[in-house]
Amino acid sequence: MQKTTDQDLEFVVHTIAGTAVANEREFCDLDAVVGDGDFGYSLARGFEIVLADWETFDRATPAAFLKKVALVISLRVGGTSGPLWGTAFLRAAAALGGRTDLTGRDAVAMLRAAAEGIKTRGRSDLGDKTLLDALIPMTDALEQAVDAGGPRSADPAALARTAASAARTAADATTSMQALRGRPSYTGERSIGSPDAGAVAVAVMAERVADTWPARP
Amino acid sequence: MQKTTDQDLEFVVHTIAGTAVANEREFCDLDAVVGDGDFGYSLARGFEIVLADWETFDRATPAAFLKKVALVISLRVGGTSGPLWGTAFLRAAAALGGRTDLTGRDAVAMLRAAAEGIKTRGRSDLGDKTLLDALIPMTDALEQAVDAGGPRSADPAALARTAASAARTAADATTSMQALRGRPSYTGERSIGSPDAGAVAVAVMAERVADTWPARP
Amino acid sequence: MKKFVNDPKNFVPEMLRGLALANPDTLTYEPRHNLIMRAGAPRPDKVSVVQGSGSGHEPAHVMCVGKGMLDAACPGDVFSAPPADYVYETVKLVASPRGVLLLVNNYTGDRMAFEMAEELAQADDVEVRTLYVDDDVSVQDSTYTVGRRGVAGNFFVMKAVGAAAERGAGLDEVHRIGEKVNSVTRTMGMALTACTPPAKGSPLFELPDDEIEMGVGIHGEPGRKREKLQSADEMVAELVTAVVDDLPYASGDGVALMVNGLGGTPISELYLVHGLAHQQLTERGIDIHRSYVGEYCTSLDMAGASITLVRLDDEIESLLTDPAETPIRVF
Amino acid sequence: MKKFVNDPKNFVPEMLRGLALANPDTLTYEPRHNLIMRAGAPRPDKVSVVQGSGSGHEPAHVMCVGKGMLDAACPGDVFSAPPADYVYETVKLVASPRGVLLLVNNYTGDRMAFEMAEELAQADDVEVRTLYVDDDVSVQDSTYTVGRRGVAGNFFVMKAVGAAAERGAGLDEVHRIGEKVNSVTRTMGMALTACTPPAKGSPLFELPDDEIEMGVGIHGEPGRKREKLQSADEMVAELVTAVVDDLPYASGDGVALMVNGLGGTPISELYLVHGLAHQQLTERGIDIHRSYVGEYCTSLDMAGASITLVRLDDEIESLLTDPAETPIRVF
Ligand SMILES: Nc1ncnc2c1ncn2[C@@H]1O[C@H](COP(=O)(O)OP(=O)(O)O)[C@@H](O)[C@H]1O
Ligand SMILES: Nc1ncnc2c1ncn2[C@@H]1O[C@H](COP(=O)(O)OP(=O)(O)O)[C@@H](O)[C@H]1O
Ligand SMILES: [Mg+2]
Ligand SMILES: [Mg+2]
Ligand SMILES: [Mg+2]
Ligand SMILES: [Mg+2]
Repeated sequence: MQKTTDQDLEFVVHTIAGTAVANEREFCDLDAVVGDGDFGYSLARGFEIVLADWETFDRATPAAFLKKVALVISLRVGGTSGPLWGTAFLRAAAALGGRTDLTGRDAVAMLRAAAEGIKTRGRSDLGDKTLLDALIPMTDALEQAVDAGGPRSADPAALARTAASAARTAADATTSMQALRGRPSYTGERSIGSPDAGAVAVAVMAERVADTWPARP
Repeated sequence: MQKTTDQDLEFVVHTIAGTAVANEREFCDLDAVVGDGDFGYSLARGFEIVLADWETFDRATPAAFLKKVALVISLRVGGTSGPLWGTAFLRAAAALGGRTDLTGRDAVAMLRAAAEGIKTRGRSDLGDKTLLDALIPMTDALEQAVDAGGPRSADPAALARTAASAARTAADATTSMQALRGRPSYTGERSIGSPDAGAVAVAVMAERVADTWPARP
Repeated sequence: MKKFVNDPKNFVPEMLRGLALANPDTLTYEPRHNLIMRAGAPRPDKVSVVQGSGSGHEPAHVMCVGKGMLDAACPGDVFSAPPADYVYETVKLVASPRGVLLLVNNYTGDRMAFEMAEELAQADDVEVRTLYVDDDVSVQDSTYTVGRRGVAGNFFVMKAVGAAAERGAGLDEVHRIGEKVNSVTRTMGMALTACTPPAKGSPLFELPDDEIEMGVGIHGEPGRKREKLQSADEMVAELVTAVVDDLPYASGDGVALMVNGLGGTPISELYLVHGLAHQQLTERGIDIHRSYVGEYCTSLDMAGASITLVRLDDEIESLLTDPAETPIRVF
Repeated sequence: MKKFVNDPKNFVPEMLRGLALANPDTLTYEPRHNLIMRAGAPRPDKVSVVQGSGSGHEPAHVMCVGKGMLDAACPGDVFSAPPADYVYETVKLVASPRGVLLLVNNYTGDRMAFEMAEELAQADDVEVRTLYVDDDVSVQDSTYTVGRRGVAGNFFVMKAVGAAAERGAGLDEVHRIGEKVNSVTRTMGMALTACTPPAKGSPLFELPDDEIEMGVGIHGEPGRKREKLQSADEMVAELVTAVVDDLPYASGDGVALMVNGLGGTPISELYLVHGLAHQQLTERGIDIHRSYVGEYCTSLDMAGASITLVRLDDEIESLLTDPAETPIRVF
């Protein structure tokens, strides 16, 4: 199994941050349908700081790096997203421990830990119509592909594409769900008929990672 | 010269009152262009009371009758219109003195006195873009027709039509004027381009009198 | 029309009834003449202060009745001066042996109603004086109009006059103070949207999404000119400049600064405007002693704001500092 | 977007700066963490009371800082819970030896930020307790959500808790009072229009001219259901019924009644609503001891209103009656 380098981890985090900043309005509009329209704004303000502070982050280990990112997000981002995304990055960091040479399995472990962290912080689970409904199916698909072995499992670009496709399908599928957590849940059945903003954001970020993987530095 | 009876005076006042009530919205809309949109409302609320109290008014003389109408309007109608229209009716009453058999000349005298009263109360004059700019030309036209003698001057229906036409022409002509008094004057040159609400009301009332004269009781 | 309203003809009486029910110990509502009185008025030891005007400017003036402010307010219908009769009845009800001061915003309709009422009351031997408020700087050329309008600056006249009356000043003195405050008070307003009178049921004018009305009064009429929507900084600069240049207010002047909301603008924006105005005035060397931010004199649900300055001296400042208790300011 | 705004990202800081400039003697603004503090806080002899939440609800909560109310408010951006860091810094700044009470409206984001801050502060040996306000009756089924939302009823919790702290009560006692007030407070709101967050620049949803949103919170989201616009009488009846049936409030209960404007509805309409609500409650035998009419907790420029009831006992009524001085209530 080919190893991903820390460079790849940095690339993924940088892409997530850039995507959040670039899609501020789209993510706000998604949140405006049955939420309060600030999701894109909150994410963008946080990941803006991540990008601004990028060069200053501790890079002793991948985990140390992720922890710094997590701290910026969880302490400096408002709304529900700050604590949730901050926790996600923090748990991903913890899942790595001291390891430096990261593999596809590490990616799965990080995503799994992130999802578990969000579940705990948000008192939420799969099926509540949140970003978990994109994050968990995406992680499942990635894990399957990694476990399957074979040439595709060894190609990070192919793995990224697999993850992105799964995330998109799952995010689209949130449209027919009723929100049981977060602000949209206050509208009851009216939350059915539009996708969850957080889930779509996960899909857009995963797609961006897959799209730009071949051209990464 | 044929005499108009008190019945005719009552008919004219009743028609004015009825027209004010029936055109509440139109008169408000006219006032909304560069004013505050309450002209029709104020007039309607006052003339509504005039109609409701109609049977109770003193009818000892035409002047006494007009005075009662004036009192209701000037004390019970708000806005600029209450004092202005109240004064107009009061001055019209005063112009009649104790006379009972009214002529075309009396009509002219009443309208003239009403206009003078409005000028004094409102510190306004012809050319200020107010109801005076319909009332005074209408009075002039009526006076000319009455003075001219001949068969038309002896026919009250024809006189009413003459007055109505003059009022309409004059009211339409206020469109190109700039308001120098009343609320529209605060907008300066922007008052040019729409007719004065008060002037149009005078025209509409005069037209209604002319239209229904033949069928009056 | 998106409003809380039953029959629009009952809009004002229903509002006044709600106001009286909310303040049972301090206010009385007299439905026959549409008036709100301070409980216990008139007091024989105190000049009574009355303000009337059209409705739609709330909290002005019915919600300014109370200790240290008005003894009564006689509102007309929305944007319509009260009938003279109502003013006359109000004056009779609050007639104090020390006299009655009538505060009137300078509009033709209001002037006429109050003049008629004053004549009627004087015939009854009530001592009455009338004071006209005309703080609006947007009406430039007074030879072509009935003069300047009274707008949000009337708050300061009410407050100073109310405090003086509460302290026991006589009618002449109270009148002098009112004239003085009015003479050093200037206001300029602007609208982001039109307002909707309940009886009309639709906005008084159409304003595109990127345009504003500069130089508006408080009756929902269009302003002096229509302009493009700009940044808060730029719009505030236009208001501040119009006010400052008018009196003019000069470097070294101590002032009260009011940022008044016209009804539809939230208080968050008003405080933002206040911060910008404060900075611009400070840069001009004008010293802000007191700030007033909120809704003082509105145009129904119009979005927009006005800026008022009062040049302070010790007497005015002390009167503004006196306590007052009104429905909008009591816990 | 028709608003007074410069760069939308600076909307909240510019508002806070304007607020502090308007109240130089009583408030301090700490730009680094976006917080408004009472001058002189913390007082060693007094529990400090802090409320945080998203912005856009003004006067809640930054304009409720002052004597007898809050010692500090830490607002987030518009409709966004403050970052945990800001809450933590606020707690440190007002840490009194008698402890700190955190008031939080019950939303996921706010809960999480305050939980994190509480943990951090406790690690610093600051005595902290947290109280969640959840008065909104429109959120019916709490098993499917994080529970009820905190809306305008939070005013009464702030007021009672602030008065108790001012009187010198200890942290447990202040917390007990807050819990009690919250347990007898219920609110129901409705929107006539959507609101426009400065950063979004357009209304959060489209509402046709003849429709309303019933059961809205304070973040501009759609409500529980969309209904046809009705007369004020009918809409007030729907709000009153939802509130009364929930606790429920019974004939003979003495209550405080609040009619809260959501930002775009003028106070004239709020008093009209108050009159109707007062009558409907009186017909049910409910006794209104105190009335609160105005803007207490808004959704930016949303037109609409909420109705809140608090069931009073002697303790609560006495605390509500205590004086308080905040930016919005001082002359
Ligand atoms: N309890 C929760 N658990 C997991 N995810 C949640 C939870 N609540 C909200 N979310 C996610 O967060 C997104 C909204 O984020 P944001 O707009 O920052 O929150 P808010 O404005 O409601 O505070 C939702 O679309 C959803 O994906
Ligand atoms: N000073 C004045 N003299 C004569 N007529 C006037 C004067 N001011 C206003 N008007 C007339 O009154 C009309 C407006 O009446 P109304 O709406 O009741 O007044 P407002 O709302 O301005 O108090 C104007 O269209 C004009 O015809
Ligand atoms: Mg949101
Ligand atoms: Mg008018
Ligand atoms: Mg008017
Ligand atoms: Mg939010």
